[in-house]
Formats: sequence, structure tokens, C-alpha cells
Amino acid sequence: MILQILFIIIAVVTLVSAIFVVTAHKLMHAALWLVLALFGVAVLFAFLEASFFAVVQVLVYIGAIAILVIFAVMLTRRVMDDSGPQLIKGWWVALVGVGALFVGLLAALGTWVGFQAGPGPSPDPALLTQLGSDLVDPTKYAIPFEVASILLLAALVGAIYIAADKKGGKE
Amino acid sequence: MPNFWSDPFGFLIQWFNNLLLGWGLPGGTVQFIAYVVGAFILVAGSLFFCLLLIWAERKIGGRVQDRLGPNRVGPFGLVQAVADMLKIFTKEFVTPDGVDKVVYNLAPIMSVAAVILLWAVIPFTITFYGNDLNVGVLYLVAVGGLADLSIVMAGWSSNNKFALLGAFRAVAQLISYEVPLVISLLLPVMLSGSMKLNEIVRAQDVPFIVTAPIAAAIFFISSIAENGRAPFDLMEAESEIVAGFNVEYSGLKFGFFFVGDFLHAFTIAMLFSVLFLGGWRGPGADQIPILGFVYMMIKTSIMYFLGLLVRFSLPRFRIDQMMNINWKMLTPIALGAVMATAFVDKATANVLATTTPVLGVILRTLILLVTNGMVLWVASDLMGSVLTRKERRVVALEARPVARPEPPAAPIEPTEGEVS
Amino acid sequence: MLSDWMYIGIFMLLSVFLPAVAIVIAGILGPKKPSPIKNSTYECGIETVGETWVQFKAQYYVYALVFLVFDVETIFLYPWALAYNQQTFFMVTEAILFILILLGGLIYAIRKGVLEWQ
Amino acid sequence: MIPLYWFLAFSIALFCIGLFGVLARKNAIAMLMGIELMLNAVNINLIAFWRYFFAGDAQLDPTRAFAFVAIVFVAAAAETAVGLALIISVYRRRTTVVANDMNLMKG
Repeated sequence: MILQILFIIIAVVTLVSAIFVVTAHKLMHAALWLVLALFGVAVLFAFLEASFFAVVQVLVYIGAIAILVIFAVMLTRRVMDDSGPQLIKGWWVALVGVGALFVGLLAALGTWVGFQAGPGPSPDPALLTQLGSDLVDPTKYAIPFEVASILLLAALVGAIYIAADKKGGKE
Repeated sequence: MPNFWSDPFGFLIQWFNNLLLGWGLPGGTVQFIAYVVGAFILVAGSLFFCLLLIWAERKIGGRVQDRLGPNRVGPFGLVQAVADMLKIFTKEFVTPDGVDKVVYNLAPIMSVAAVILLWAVIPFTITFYGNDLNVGVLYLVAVGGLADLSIVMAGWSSNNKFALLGAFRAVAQLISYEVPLVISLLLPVMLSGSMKLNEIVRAQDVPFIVTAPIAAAIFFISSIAENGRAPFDLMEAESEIVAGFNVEYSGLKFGFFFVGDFLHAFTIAMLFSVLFLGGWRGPGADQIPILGFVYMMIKTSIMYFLGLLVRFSLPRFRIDQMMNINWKMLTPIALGAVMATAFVDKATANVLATTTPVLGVILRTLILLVTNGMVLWVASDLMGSVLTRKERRVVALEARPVARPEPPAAPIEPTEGEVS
Repeated sequence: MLSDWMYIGIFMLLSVFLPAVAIVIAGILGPKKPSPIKNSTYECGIETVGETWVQFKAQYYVYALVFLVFDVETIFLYPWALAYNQQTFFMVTEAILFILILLGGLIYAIRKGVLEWQ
Repeated sequence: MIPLYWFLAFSIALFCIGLFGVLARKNAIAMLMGIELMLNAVNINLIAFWRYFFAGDAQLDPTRAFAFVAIVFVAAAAETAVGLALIISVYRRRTTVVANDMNLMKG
């Protein structure tokens, strides 16, 4: 019961801040609302007893991605104070479309029989250690593990190549 | 029921729980109340403990720099911090026009909270800790990341370009030094096979500072940088920028950034002693937990004192030096230490398993020590060439756009007729 | 596990709440005499010059970028380190390969000179 | 206890909000924020299914969801890094972050 109330509070806070993310006028506010929404998601991870991902959500999303977004907002500062509308002209079309998608997905969810399932047994606390072994187990996720590092390397090299000042360019 | 004299904390916790249960409250409610009370004691305790820290820091700083430090209010100036607190509580809040009110007021609170939150998982004794989270080490790192956010918020909401610039410099420093910090924390986790801080303490039959000295050193250095202390105090380099991200703050809001700062210094020392010095471990600490508390505090005080010595004796780095140290030394060395330790330890594990346990531990310790030494040796060889390759351009002799020096006068040929 | 997080949640609320209370108390205790001069933006005592929102170098972005990559790496490396004692030699070499690939990225960044503070 | 569909409904809502952000915002950075929200909705979904059907059952390979979510994290990080780098690069050349004005490819 208490859990349900807490869930509703957190879900509402998260969704409201998500709405502010997409509607806020100042981009910096949008970024800060994004932090709150991401934090709400982290709390929901904790609700789902995925402690590891709750912490990683804070670490990666709030600690790194949000900071990156804020940096980007600052770097492209000059146009941020534009007082013009932040939404495109046909935003209501998007709103209707998204609303239809939302209702449709909910309806689809309603037709699925398993949706009212209660939670299964609690996860084993040693599961994280299991994950650590599985990640480097050649019969399990060794390939995704290495691919992840290559993806990160590619992202790093690509982003640096794009973002770094060209030599001799004036900045 | 723990004995009061050997384990006062455990005794009090048990006593409190039994008291509530005796009133007929259901178990869940009792746990909830115990949590609230425990958290309240830790949070409020850490905040008030900060007063003592401020006094200690000023006193030690004074002695290091051949001054007296606070010595007027109370014995040894002990009450000085309380007087300062009272003063700062009655200061006016000057809120500049054009600040973003909510963000502006939230930032100092967050910067304190980001430090206090670390206390939630620190094991003080075998029985006395906030919570032994099963992802404790990652939690420490994640909470540390919140400090970056508070600084960005403070800098941006102040509506002041110096605050913003200072904030960005500070955040660039913080996020840079978080990289080696995160990597160096891998080693305690690896050697102990757990992320619970209490388990890490338990696993330190040999303190990790012996088996992973590089990680310990890197953790210490990057923690100081995370704290923004000298020699990494670029974020409040008052001779270079206008004091950094907190120029527009006043009164207690300004004070809170420093509460966070002082508390962080001590928290780092605690974390270091937990992660690398064996925390509450010591002779007899398993039976008499209060002894563990004493050991823990002794180790923490030593580390705290060391941190203060570093702070008060070393000059500030230049910002490019600081970034070079981080990216070209600490991060590669930390990665190298992780790789070398993992490789060597695994490679020798089978051999060591055939020896007796005691001999195995001794040999393993020696092997890891040698490995660390090798990493350091190779690193210093490589880094030396990388670091010294590019000297800062000497601009003293070049023509500069402003304050151009006078063209050098033609050398005066000594003529025969003149006698000087 | 949920009760652990309950504790952390309570701790989080309190660690925000108590400083906030302190600030409110200080706000009540302190004098309140704002004036236009006092509330103006601090700029070493002279009038504010130029727009507040200055531009930043892309430098900062690059630091955040490298930081992000190494932060994401922790998602994989911490579980690996956790299970280190149960792994075979081959599994450890895989993780070392993982680190080496990332080290390659770091070396690229260093060689490109983007981590140099200018 | 909280039924599964609460989490799913929450995830749908978050996804739709994010999608709206992507479709309707002018600013490219704001669009990226919308994408972040959508990816988070996906993660919530994955973790919720993991918790309700897979977590306690060793037969069902409970770490699979973890591996999946970890990859989503990596993808999100990579996407943000490159996306923002592109935006900054375009901004430097065209001084705009409005997605409609980014027509470098038009020639």
C-alpha cells in the first residue's frame, strides 16, 4: 500500500518533469527537469530491486549525460535566449499523433492477459556477480561486452573528431 | 543482545528496537522508525561534526603555517567554530537580481547533501553503519557526481559570467578527476569480490594499500581534486578567477559550500581508511566493536591530517598541468594497474593455490606489490617521455600584441675615443 | 533490498531537508534590507559589461565526452571486478582487452591534443 | 504490491512524452533530450519485465535483461556523445541549433 502510494508520487513527479523537459522555454531548465526525470527513473529502478541499475542510472545519466547536455546547452548559448517559440508550428499535430499512440498502446496493453501479473520472487543478491561472470563468458555475453567497448571507442573517436577545434580554424 | 561496554552502538540500536517493539508496534513500522532515527542522527551528526572539523582544520592549518590558529574563544579556540556558525546564521542573504530563484537556492543544499549522502554507507564499526548497500562502491561514485550538478546549478543560476566560468572550470576539473577515481575503486572491488563496504573491510586481511598501492595513491590524489583542495584548488583560485562559482552567494548559502567542502575532506579520509586501510579492522575489533571504531577513527585522522598537510603545504597547479596530470598520468596508470593486477593475480592464482594459506597470502601480497612497482616503473618511463615532450611555449621573448617591448637598441660598439 | 533503498531514500530526504531548514532559519534570523546596488550582479565593483551568457570553448565538451565514455565503462567493469575471483584466466584477458580498447580511445584523445588545456 | 501494468503504463507515458519532444521541439538539443526520455522508458520496460518474470528464476537466465539494459546504456551514451558533438559542430558552422535550418546536405 505504502509502496503503491510512493510509486504514484514518483511516477507523477517523473512524468510531470518529463513534460517540462519537452515544453520548457529555457533550454537549461529543460536540462534540469531532465535530471529530475532521470532521477525519478532511477528511483523506479530501485523499486524494481535493480539496485545496480538504479545507481548506474544516477552515475551515467545524471552524472555524465546530463552534464554533457548542459555543456552542449552552454556551448550553443547565443541562440538559447531566443524568445521565439520553442515548439514547431505544427506541434499540435505531433501532440495528437503522440496522444493517439499513447491511447493505442494502452489499449493494446489492456488486451494482453498477463499484464496484471504480480512480481515474481525477489532476485538473488548474487545476481550481479553472476552478471559479471556472464559478461565475459564466451558462451554468453562476451561478444556484446567487447562490442560495447568498440562502440564506446567509436563514439569517443567520432565525437572528438567532430567536436574538436580544427587546427588553424578560428574560434 | 550486544554488551553495552563492548558495542555501545549495537546495544543502543537493539535497545531502541526492543523498546519500540515493546510498545506493540508492528515490525515494519519499527524498522521504519529506526531508519528515520538512524538517518537523522547520521545527517545531523555529520552537520554538527563539521563544526569540529572547521576548528581542527584551522588549528592544524595554523600550526603548519607557523601561526596559532583560532585561540581566543574557549579553550584552544574550540568554540570559535560555534561563534562563526552563529554569526553566519544571522547574516543577510543578498540575492542578486536576475538569478533563477529555485535553482539558486537548491544548489548549496545539494552540494552539502552530495557529501552527507556518502555517510549513509560508511561502516564505522562492524555493527554500526547506515546501510550496507550491495552496490556501495558505485553508490559512492554516483553520489559524488551530484556535486558536479550542484556546481553547475550554482554557476548558471547566479546570472553572472564569472560564476558561470568558474562553475565550468570546476566541473571540468571534477569530471576529469572522477575518471581515475572510478577506475582506482575497481581494485578494492576486484580484490575483495564485493561492493559492500563492510565486506571490503572484512576482506582486508592484508590492507589494500599494500596489495594495491597505486590504486590507493590515485584514489587519494583524485579525491583531493574532487574536493577542490590545494594543490587542486582551481575552482576557488582567488588569484585567477573571481573565487569561482559561488560569488553571488552570501550568508549561510555561501557557508554551505564550505560545509560541504570541510565535510568532504573528512569523508574522503574515512573512505580511504575503509577502502584501503582496513577500516575498523585491528586486533580484537571483531569481538569488541567499539575498538573497531577507535581504529577506524585513528586511521581516518591520520589520513585527514595527511590531506591537511598536503593542502597547507603545496602550491597550486596550473590548470593545464592539472589536466595533464589527470589525463596523461593518473588515468592511464590506473587502467594499467587494473589490467596488470587482474592479469598477474589470475596468472599466479593456480600456483598459489597449491601452497599453504598463510604462505599463499604472503606470496600474493609480494607479487601484487612487485606488479604495482612494475606498473609504476613502466609508467614513469612512458609518461616521462610524454609529459616532457611538449613544454609550454616560451612567450617571454616573442613579440606580443600588447605592451610590446622597445626594440633593442643597436649594440654600442666600443669606439676608441671613448673611455668609460 | 527494498528496505536498503528505503533507508537511502529517507537519508536522501533528510540530507536535503536539514540543510534547507537551516537556510530557512538563517533567512528568518538575518536582516532583509535589499537595495538595487546590493542586488546588482557582482563584477569586481564596476558596472556589468557585456552579455551575461558568455560563450565557451568546445574544450569543456571534450572533457565531458571522455568522462562520459569512461563512466559508461563502469557498467561493465564493476560487475566484472565483482566476479573476478570466480573467473578463468581467459575471461580476465577478455576484460583486459576491453580496457585496452578504451585505452586506445584515451590515447587517441591525447594524441589529438584535445585534452590539452589551451 | 505494484502490478506490472503500472510500470508499463508509466513507461508508455514516458515514451510518448519523449516522442512528442522529438517531434515537436525546434531545438536539436531538446530533441536529444526527448530521445533520452524514450530510452529511459525502454529501460524501465526491460527492468520491469525482468523483475516480474525473470528475476527469481535461475532457469530463465536472469542476467539476460541486465546485459540488455547495459547495452542500452552504452547506446544511449554513444548516441548522446555523437549527437551533441554533431550539434556543436553544426552550430559552429551555421550558428543555429534549430533542426529545420540544418540543411548542409542540400547543397
